[in-house]
Amino acid sequence: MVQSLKTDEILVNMGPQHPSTHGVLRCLLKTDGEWVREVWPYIGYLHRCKEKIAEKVSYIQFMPYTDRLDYLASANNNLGWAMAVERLTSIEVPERAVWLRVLAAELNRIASHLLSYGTFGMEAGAFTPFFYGFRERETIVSIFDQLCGARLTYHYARIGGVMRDLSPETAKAIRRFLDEMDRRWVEYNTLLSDNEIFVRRTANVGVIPADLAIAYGLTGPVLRGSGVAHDIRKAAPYACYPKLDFKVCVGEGLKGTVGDCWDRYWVRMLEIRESVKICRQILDGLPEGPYQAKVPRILKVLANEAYVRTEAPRGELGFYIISDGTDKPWRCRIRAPSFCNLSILNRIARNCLVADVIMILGSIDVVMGEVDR
Amino acid sequence: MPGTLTDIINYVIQTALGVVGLDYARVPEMLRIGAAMLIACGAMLGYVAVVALFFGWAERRVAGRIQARQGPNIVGPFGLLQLIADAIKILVKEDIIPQTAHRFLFRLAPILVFMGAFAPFVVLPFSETLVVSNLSLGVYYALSFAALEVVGVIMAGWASNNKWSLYGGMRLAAQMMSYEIPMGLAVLTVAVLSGHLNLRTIVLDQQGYWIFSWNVFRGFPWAFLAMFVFYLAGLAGSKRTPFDLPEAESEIVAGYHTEYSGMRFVIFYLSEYATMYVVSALTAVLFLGGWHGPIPHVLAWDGQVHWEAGPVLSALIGMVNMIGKSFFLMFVMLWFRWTYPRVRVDQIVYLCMKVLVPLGIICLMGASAWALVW
Amino acid sequence: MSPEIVQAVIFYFLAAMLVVSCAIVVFSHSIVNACFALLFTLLAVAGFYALLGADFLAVTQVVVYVGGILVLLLFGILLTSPLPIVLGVATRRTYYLAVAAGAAVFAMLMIIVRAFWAGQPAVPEQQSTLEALGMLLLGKYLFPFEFASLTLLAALIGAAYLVRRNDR
Amino acid sequence: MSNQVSAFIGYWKTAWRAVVSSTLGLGVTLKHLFSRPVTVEYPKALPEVPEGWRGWHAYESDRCTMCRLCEQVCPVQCIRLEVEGKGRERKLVRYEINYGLCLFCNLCAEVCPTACLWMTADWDLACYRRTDCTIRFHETDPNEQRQRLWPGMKELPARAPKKPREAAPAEKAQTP
Repeated sequence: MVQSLKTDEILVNMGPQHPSTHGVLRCLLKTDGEWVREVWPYIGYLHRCKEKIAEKVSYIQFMPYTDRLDYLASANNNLGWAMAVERLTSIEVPERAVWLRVLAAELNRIASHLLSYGTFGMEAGAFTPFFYGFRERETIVSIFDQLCGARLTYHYARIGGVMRDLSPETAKAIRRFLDEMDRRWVEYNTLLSDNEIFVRRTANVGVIPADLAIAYGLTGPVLRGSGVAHDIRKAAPYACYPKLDFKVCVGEGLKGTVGDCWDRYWVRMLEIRESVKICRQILDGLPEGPYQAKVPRILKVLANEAYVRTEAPRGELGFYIISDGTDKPWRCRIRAPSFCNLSILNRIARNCLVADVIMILGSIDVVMGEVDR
Repeated sequence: MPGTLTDIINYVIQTALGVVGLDYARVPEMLRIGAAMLIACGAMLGYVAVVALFFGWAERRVAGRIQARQGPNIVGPFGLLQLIADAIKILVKEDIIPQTAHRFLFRLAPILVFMGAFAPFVVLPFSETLVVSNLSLGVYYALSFAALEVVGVIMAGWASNNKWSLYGGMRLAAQMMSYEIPMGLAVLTVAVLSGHLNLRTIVLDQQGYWIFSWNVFRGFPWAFLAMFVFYLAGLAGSKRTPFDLPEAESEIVAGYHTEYSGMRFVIFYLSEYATMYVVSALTAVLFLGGWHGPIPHVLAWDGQVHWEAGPVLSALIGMVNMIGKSFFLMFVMLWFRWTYPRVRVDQIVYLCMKVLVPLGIICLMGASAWALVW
Repeated sequence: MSPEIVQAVIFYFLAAMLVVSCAIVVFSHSIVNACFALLFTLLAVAGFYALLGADFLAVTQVVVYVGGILVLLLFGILLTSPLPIVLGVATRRTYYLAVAAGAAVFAMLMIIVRAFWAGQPAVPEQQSTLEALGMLLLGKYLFPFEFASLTLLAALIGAAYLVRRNDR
Repeated sequence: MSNQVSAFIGYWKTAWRAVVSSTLGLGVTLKHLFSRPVTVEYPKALPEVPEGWRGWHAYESDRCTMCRLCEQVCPVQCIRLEVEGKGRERKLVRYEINYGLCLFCNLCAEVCPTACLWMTADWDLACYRRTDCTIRFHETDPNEQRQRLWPGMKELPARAPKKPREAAPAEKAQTP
């Protein structure tokens, strides 16, 4: 105690109620003036026992719960869960349904990255990108309105298919949106990505070297920002991704070091463009056919286990289900990308400024619904 | 012709008393001066309040339109009465002093900050005649009271007994202390060019052909650069984006006024807009010709301004010019705010020490050379 | 009510402010409180300058002492320790010494005032000292002025050198 | 020495980039300042929701067979069904949905064999008390119930109960 009096380091609580901790993350900062010596993230403020709930509800019933994991990318979570259950039960999914699911997932990836763009700008102190990002996200959300009737918790995929077919009007709306997105993307970069203040705030900040990123099990844009071209969509292709032409975007250190905040941000921006490309291909090559396989009302599953990993906007989303032969999972484990990505915060947010901690946290882009589950 | 606002007020009082039938000369001198002081002070306070309220509205309106939103538009025409609604709301809000705060200093801090922000209004000229006090030290006086604001903010940060507030206070102190240097250098550039510190003389000096007699163009390029130095330093001094670190919402919650609510918060809010106005008005006075508008100069093409309209109308035209220029510069501040991200705490010092100070020194040297040559 | 009376009122107001705030600076147990009280001391001194017609000095007092030195003091105090430092209680001996020193300074000031400014009006004519000051600084006293500024520059460079990191 | 030269050049490059990028950014915001806002004023302009919106339920008790599938499939057990009698004499005495719990997942509507329960495009679901979240579909016209809870929102367009979709999608899918 006496020794601690002599130091000039103070402990500051950032969160759980703080404007830029993405919900209810609590970070304990050990600061020396403006310098942050160490950051300890404390999680659990949004814990809702998702994995335990999975043991109490049936496979079909758990689908809407997955919406609420990473609530900014519900369609991706739905896709992962549906694929996991289908692998467990060996249900054949119609081709059209697979493509529709991927369409939803990619649209949702754009929406999620747009939100990330906005909040990251806001954390850097620029308010306007937030509203621009939300404006385009709103268009996607309206498309989801037509597609599945919900704006946030889509619950679009179903075991064995999707909930509703894509109507021609919706397809037209999506095309319109994709064209607009191309224009807006340039505007975003003029406003934020290329802004020298923003570049200075993010370049060379919170650098994650590739080996460290792999060692911490980071995935998604956070990993790719460090220059590792690892994307589940390419590395272990699933759904209709093998038939689609897209690129894995990696950070190249355009403005600073490879793996800094700007690279992670830029990977997301590039992925928006790639997802736009994917969506166009899907709309062009959408196969005809049914959108829902015949699935019994009550799924009886043999005692078995399955692990399915998909590329959610924030990284590798894994569902590991163990079944004991009933209609409910015996155990479900969710590998949430945000949770794993958050683990590196303590390592890289050392000896930086308070403002940098915010940027690092923003560039990791965690969603607490997924971290706490 | 009356020299200052005080004289004008005296004149008005005299006329008013004359109408009633009282002899102004029989009123004791100190009473007359006191009354004039009070009225001038009240007028300035009212002006500050109006400016703050108007820009409180404009800020949100501009933000709304820039961000593809509506902005306030329900209460009154264009939402203009929103301010009144907000003022009423904030006045009836509970005034909270945290239990662990230092109660006396917590109460004192907003007053000091407002004093610092309000003091420069004494020397800001609105037209040739409309100025409260025509101090020969003009600019120097206007800039000196930023110091009071610094102390007030540190006091607020410390008295709140909140770590984020303390951060905000320290950030502002570091920022304002360093930005006084480039600001001073930019002012010196003008002082060298015109040979005065008195704001009225500086403006009178810029009289001439069209806009080319304004300091920005007259001292080209030095005064032109100095204007940017002054304006940027002023932005930092009035804690506006991109230099809004002391109240950086995403980093330190609300900085030094995190714990303030109700009326005390309004005082901080008022001081921010007052400082913004001071910076804008000083920029207009020092570089953009003050109350000289471009149009009268065109009409009087012989290099001399002819106020044929008489003192009252000329004062009005000057006021319109001056307020228009200041408001435009304030609008630019809003525009900046809704465009730029915030700089980091080390970058703000970098920008000051490695960009603005050298630039200011270059401007000063260049202007000195200009002054020697001509 | 004549201007002299008003000036006297302002003088006594400033004097009271000065004495009270000085007392707080000296007797306060919290160093931060002492620092903030110092603000009023310095402002009162600036007020005296203004009252004496030394407008440039008054403004400079605010800029240098309030904006510079006081903020530096606050910086030092707030950044170096997370807790307010409790000052040691003075002993009887220090009181005697302080009173003696105060009396000596007072006596000295009285002698100076009586010897040099006897018979001059307490309040000179109100006019700007700016030009006169500039003429003196850049004319008669140019060498001391430049010497002082060079000394300060040297001190500045020395300070910058001292705090420079060793690794460069 | 070359280090210092490159640092010097870099300084000016950065300054130039800063000036250019800042100006371009100002251009973007200026363009938006004079363009039309994309938002609408909510109470004046109601959002258009598409067909098939997953809003508040509609329920047609005449066609209900009281099979309780909706109750079973609900992940949060927000549907409460009470039936009296047996066999053909069965009578529905209670059909409640607690919207405080409802996930709006559409599973109940999808599972309904007679399509007597479906989700409407009614999205204004606010109420003042927690007990008001529970809507009793057996009691009275649910539309009226909502109007009672929300007297201030009478100008909301009253949506006539739509014709139910011909069949639940799951069954429709059987015919490719």
